[in-house]
Amino acid sequence: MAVIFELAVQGAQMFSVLLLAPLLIGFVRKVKARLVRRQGPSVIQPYRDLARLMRKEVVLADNASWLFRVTPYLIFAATWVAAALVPTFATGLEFSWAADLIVIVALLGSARFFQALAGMDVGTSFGGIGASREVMIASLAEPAMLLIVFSLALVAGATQLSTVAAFMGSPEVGLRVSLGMSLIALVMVAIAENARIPVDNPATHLELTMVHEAMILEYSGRHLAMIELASFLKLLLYMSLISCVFLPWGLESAGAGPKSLAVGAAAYLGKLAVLAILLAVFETAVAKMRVFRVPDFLGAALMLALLGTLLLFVSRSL
Amino acid sequence: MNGLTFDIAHLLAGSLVLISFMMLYQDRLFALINVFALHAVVLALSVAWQAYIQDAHHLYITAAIALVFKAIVIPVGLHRIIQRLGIHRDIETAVGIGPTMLAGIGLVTLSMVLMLRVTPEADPLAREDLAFALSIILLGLLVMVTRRNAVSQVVGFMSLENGLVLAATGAKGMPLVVEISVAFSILIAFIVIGVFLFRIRERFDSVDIGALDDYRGERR
Amino acid sequence: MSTVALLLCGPAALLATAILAAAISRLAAATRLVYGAALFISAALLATVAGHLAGNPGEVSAVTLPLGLPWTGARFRLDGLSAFFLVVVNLGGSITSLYGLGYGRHEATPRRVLPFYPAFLAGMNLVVLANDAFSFLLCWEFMSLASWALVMAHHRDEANRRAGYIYLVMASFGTLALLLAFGLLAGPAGTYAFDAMRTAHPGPFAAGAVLVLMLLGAGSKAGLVPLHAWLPLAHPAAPSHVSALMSGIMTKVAIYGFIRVVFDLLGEPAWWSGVAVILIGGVTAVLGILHALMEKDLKRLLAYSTIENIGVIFASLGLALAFKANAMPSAAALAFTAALFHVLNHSFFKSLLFFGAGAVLTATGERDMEKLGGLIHRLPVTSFVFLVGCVSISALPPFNGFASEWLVFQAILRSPELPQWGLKVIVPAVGGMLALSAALAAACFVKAFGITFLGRARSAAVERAHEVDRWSLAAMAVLAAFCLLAGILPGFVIDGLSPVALSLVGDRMPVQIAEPWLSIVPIAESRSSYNGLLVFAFITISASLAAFFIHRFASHAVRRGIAWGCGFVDAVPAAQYTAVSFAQPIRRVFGGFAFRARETVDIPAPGALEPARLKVDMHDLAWEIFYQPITGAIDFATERLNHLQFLTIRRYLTLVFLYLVILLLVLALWP
Amino acid sequence: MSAFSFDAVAAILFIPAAAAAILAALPNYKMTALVNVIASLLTLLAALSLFVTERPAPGQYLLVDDLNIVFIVLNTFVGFTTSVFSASYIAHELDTGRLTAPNLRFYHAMYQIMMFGMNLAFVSNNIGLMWVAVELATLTTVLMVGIYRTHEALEAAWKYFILGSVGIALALFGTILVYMAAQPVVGEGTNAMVWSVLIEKAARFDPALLSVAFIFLLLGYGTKVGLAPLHAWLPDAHAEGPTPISAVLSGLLLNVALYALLRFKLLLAASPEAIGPGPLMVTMGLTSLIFAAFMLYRRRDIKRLFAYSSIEHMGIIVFAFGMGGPLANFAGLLHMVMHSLTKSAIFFAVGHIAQVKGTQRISEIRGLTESHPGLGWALVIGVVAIAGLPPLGIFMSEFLVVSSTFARHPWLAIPLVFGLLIAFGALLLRLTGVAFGEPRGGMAPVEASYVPMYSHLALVFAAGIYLPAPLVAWFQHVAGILG
Repeated sequence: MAVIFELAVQGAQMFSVLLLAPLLIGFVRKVKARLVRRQGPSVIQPYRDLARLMRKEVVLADNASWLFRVTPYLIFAATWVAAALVPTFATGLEFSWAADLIVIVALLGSARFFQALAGMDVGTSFGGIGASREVMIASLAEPAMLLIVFSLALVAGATQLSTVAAFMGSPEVGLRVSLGMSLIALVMVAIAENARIPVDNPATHLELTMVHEAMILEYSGRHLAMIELASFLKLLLYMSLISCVFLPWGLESAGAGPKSLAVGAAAYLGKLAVLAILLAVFETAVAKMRVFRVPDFLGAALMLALLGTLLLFVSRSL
Repeated sequence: MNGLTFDIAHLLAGSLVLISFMMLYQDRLFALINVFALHAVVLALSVAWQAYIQDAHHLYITAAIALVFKAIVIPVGLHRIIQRLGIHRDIETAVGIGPTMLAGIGLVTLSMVLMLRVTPEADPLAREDLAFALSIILLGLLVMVTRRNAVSQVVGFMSLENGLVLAATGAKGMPLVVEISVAFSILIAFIVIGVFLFRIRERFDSVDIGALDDYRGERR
Repeated sequence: MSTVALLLCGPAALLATAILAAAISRLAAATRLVYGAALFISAALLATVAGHLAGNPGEVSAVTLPLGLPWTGARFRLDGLSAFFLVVVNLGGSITSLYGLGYGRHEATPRRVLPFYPAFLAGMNLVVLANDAFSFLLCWEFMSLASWALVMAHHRDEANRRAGYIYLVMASFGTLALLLAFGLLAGPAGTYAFDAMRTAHPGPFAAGAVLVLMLLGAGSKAGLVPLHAWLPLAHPAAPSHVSALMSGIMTKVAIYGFIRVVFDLLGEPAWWSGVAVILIGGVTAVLGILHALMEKDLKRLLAYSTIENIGVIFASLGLALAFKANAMPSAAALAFTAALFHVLNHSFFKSLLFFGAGAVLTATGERDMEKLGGLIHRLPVTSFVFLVGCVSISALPPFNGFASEWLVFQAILRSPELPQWGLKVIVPAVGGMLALSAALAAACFVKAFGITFLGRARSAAVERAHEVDRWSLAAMAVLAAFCLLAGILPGFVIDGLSPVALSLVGDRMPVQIAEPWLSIVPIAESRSSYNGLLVFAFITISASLAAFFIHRFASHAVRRGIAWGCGFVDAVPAAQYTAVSFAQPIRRVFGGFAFRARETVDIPAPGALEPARLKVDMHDLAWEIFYQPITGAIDFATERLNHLQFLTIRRYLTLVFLYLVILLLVLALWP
Repeated sequence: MSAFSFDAVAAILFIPAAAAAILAALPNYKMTALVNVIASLLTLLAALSLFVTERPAPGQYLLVDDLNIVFIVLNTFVGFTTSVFSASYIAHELDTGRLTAPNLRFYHAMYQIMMFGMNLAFVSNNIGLMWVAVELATLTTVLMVGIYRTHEALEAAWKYFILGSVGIALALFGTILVYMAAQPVVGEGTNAMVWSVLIEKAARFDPALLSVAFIFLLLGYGTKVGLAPLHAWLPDAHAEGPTPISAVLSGLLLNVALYALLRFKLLLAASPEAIGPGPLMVTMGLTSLIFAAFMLYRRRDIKRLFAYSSIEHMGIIVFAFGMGGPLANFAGLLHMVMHSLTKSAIFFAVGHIAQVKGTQRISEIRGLTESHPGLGWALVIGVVAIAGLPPLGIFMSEFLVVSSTFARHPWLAIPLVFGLLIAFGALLLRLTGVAFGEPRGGMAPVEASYVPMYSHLALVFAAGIYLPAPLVAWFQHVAGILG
């Protein structure tokens, strides 16, 4: 009985993230639009876009290979699994132990790997640009991410997200400079990974500075839909990651009753909303930077993360 | 052994050293050869003396060889070679006379020091003779390395070998002395003939000269 | 007949095969015969070891033959460590021989390959079994010699000759270093048997010296920076299946030597030894992969990435040393197991990738990626398995590369418990370096696969290419399967490694097979866990779910058209992104300090017709800092000394004379 | 029994002497090569019979003991194989007209005299006699080096002659000094030159005299060994003489001089206050090793290259004996035997190469493994062996020398290893050029048997893998004698 219930909770999370992701994007876009005094499309516009893409035919370049056609599903699957393993409204889900934070990062890594390959498949210059820049960004973002994981593991003594979240929720954490640094670093990494301003601009084409869009330039129809959905999921994933690690309030263990789970869900939605608004504000406030400033940006994240780790030794005198 | 015999042996050996110094001093070939002839004569005397005091009669042969072969035949031969090669005018020291003499003195002292470390209960005559022989050998080598001309190198070598003979005869009852002196005379004859045949002034050109210019092709 | 004696028959048979091969190498059937024999023998050896492990893994069997050093005899011994490396060697050996059955037929001069190939295999087997210093070094150098002969197989190419030369010089440098190390371990009495060395513990200074010498000796063979210079020259120079052996297996044998001496013979390590090894490992990993990223020769790229993986392994071994020195056996076991696991994994995917490179070479005759591209259409199977290899080596789940690197990171996460501040601070930094190298590896293999197999064909050679023979494909498929299996069922491997860890660091990782759902839990489930099987299952399920959903409810329509590319149409395939241009952003970021890279753009005056040029000059710092000064010094010395060949007789006499006088002076001044 | 065994020793000396006389007299020069081979074979058999027969008591002039029997057998064996090689080599020289029939008779006679001299040097129990024998061997080789009568050959011979004679003189003076040191103790007369007598009473000799004596002997015989800086004659003599002579020079004559040195080292070691021979030998060994290693790089003549490598190896051997101790001495003996075999094999190969390619210039020989596989691979094996790589014999000796040295005096092992590495680099560089790459030079097949060459290499290979127990016991015993 309990097992079935937990499986149900796990399933609920899997599909809720799938459903929530476009909504989150729609919300962010809406907020951004309002911030610049535009009406903006409705919040559910992303669903409409996806549906329309699904209906459209796929236009494939002549020399697109099988890899090009498989990749969208792989990207989607990897991202979805990763997103499903991050605690959103409840910790200790049935399968949460199948992967810890490092695995989740690596899953996103595989998604990126195939995306970069797909970008190079057709053999246009844009694909190459996108791919080469993407891997460059990733090569800096991933170490930063790992160092963040490292300092979290130092504090919580685990890389298992449920444990980390539970620990961060517990009172003995207190306020720590190093944790603040890790938070900033994590935010920077999240921005880079999700191709948001100032690293990349999700809403542009025909710009020599574009990264993510350049890679998926050749995609259309359902393939594009898959990739878009994957990127939505990714944003959701990072937000839930931040919220479950740094704002772990209201998280319940999966064993708890439906009522407390409902509370957890509400709390989760609240956090998402807050983060979405912050993101929107930030994106409207700053300008996109040159591609070759990005390394400095991420280098700063890397340094912050390392600094956080070392500070931790001092503060803990481990 | 009584003092007189000892003194005579000592005198002869010492005068050999002196004559070696005279060789160092010469810078003309003819003069050098003449001095060498003198050297050989004195050697013959000293060998004979040794033969007398050790009454080892075979040593007289050695003395005779020294006298006939080294003091007469070789010098004459060398004279002719020099005339053939037409090098009798050469000033042929590689190092100046002065430094050479200084080096010679240094060498003699060195050999003295070395031999005085020998425990005194060894036969004193042998000891003295050894000291002189060693210095004669070293001086002979010095002549060889400070002279440009093959002929004078030969002379140096022969004086070196005189030192050997002196030592050998000084060693009481040493076997094979005669054989050795004969062997050496033959050796020297070979050298002289070699000089004569190959018209050797100083040296041939070396063979591997081409390798002097390095070849970058095989550099790593 | 003891197990080890049984195992020794294998190398003997291989050597016999080598001699036979030398005799019959003119025959047409020779290729098939030799590789078949090698395959059979390696498989037999593998089976024997497997049987031994299945039966009684802990059991040690030794034998002494009346060969080698007279009073020591040639001693051979089979224990957990050597058994594991025997598995690595013979698994690689048998699969390589399988590949060779097909690939060998394209060999232009089989007479220069066939005799040495079995000898090389035999050498590696014997090194792993040797149990005294003399036999060890003899087999070690024999291995180098055989591989040198294989590198010289295509000797008409000047570059190969140079590679072979540098390789053998570096190899004998390493051997001499090992020789000195063993000299210290053996002591003045000259007890060269490993058993004796094990019991006699050297003093701290001697132990330090031995460690340094081992880093020089084994490190030069494994390719640690800065001793790596020969590796990217020699490995690609050999025929591809030999490159696979050298990169995938021989470097592992070098690591075996390091482990055998430092963990087994040397006794208790000092904590700073851990620091040294960890740092060198981290630097090696990063520099190796950066070099790989800058390469455009496929096989050299692979060779450089070998250097990176060696770095990862050494860093992990260094961690194990540090933990061992601080009496933290469980953590040491974790790091040590991670290292061995990565050894196994690297032997899988590096062999796979070199096989792929070999297939490309046979299909197109090209190693230069700038002349390849679009091969995915021509070589469907090869490209698929190569892709598997790329994913595995890039440490992406659910493949095996990720499993072992994950374990390494878990080991790094235990470093805060170390008492020494130096380690506390260094290990996280090195962890960052390893993460960096992993990410760069992903970048590197995106480039390798993307430029070689994707995009449009860059040369006519590609147009003519067609899929390679079945043997090669079979070999590559087997390796790809291993990569996946080791990735989704890591628990079995880890448990298989536990006896080794137990015998060398005094503890083992918790039993993994017992875990629910076959997930791996290094310390505790609440702390960290990973389940490759589930991740793999989830990805496949959700991917197929999505596919099913789409094909059920969405449109199926597909229209082929010319590439969109924002309306720009690249006229010629040459206009595609090249390997060099792909690496440019990363070169921009790291090139400055890693290679002193300088980019100069000269743009012609407006209206001028000649193209603008981007010129990049990079320097291999290891080469410039370490090797060129040495060769320069040797040149200088030879230059000076060479004059002594051309003196006159008088001058030579002067030498003799002076020497005599000096000696006499010494005597005169003698007390 | 003892009568026969004495015959064995006598035979070793008599056969070459007689053969020399016959060869000198033999009118038909075609026969000479054959006679030469047969004589060498007989000598070898006589030497081997020394193992089975009991040895004569040490006499005033002759002595057979554990130390020299090794040398004798090695000497006669290499002498035999070289004579076989020389037969084919000389035939070719006749065809090309570099040598004439009278030359040939002279050459073979000289060959046997040289063998006689070397054997005499080994069996002599009298330091004076030993000196005479060594010089005899030297002078004969001088004549053979000059046999081609070319400008270079004559110069080489002359250089050899002059430096050799000075060496002779120095060695003689050393011998005289030893006699003088012995004479007060042993008494006048021949006894004071009998080695087996000297070694017993050496403890009571005058140490200062002995020290001076050793210095002269070291320089005198060291000149023959070819230790730097006394080596000057060696490279040219090897390069310009006929190749069989180069083989004999490197493989045997150097050993003869070395053997003499060893005898006197023992004598000196027996007298405690005298100067220790060890440090001197170690210094000279290291000097020669490192010097020769550097000299290897710029060589253009292939025979001169390997001549320098002989200097290098003599350095290693002298170093090993200088280190002393059971391990190092064992290594030294082994190294000496292995070097003789390997180096002579290499010179056989080089001889064939020079004949087919018509040149000795390294730069004009390329791709041998392709144009002449048998020859090329033999050269590769030989160089690999001489460079001290396994699984060949020299690896074992170098292993022992280096490891034992490093355990005892680490700071001595560093320059040793350095020199080894430098030399290896040079040899391999030249080998890569000569054996690999586009074939260049003459392509004509070799019409000569590879048997001597490959038999040597086979022996070296076998020794690297497996040393028979009796041989080991023997070497260990001798190493013990050498202290």
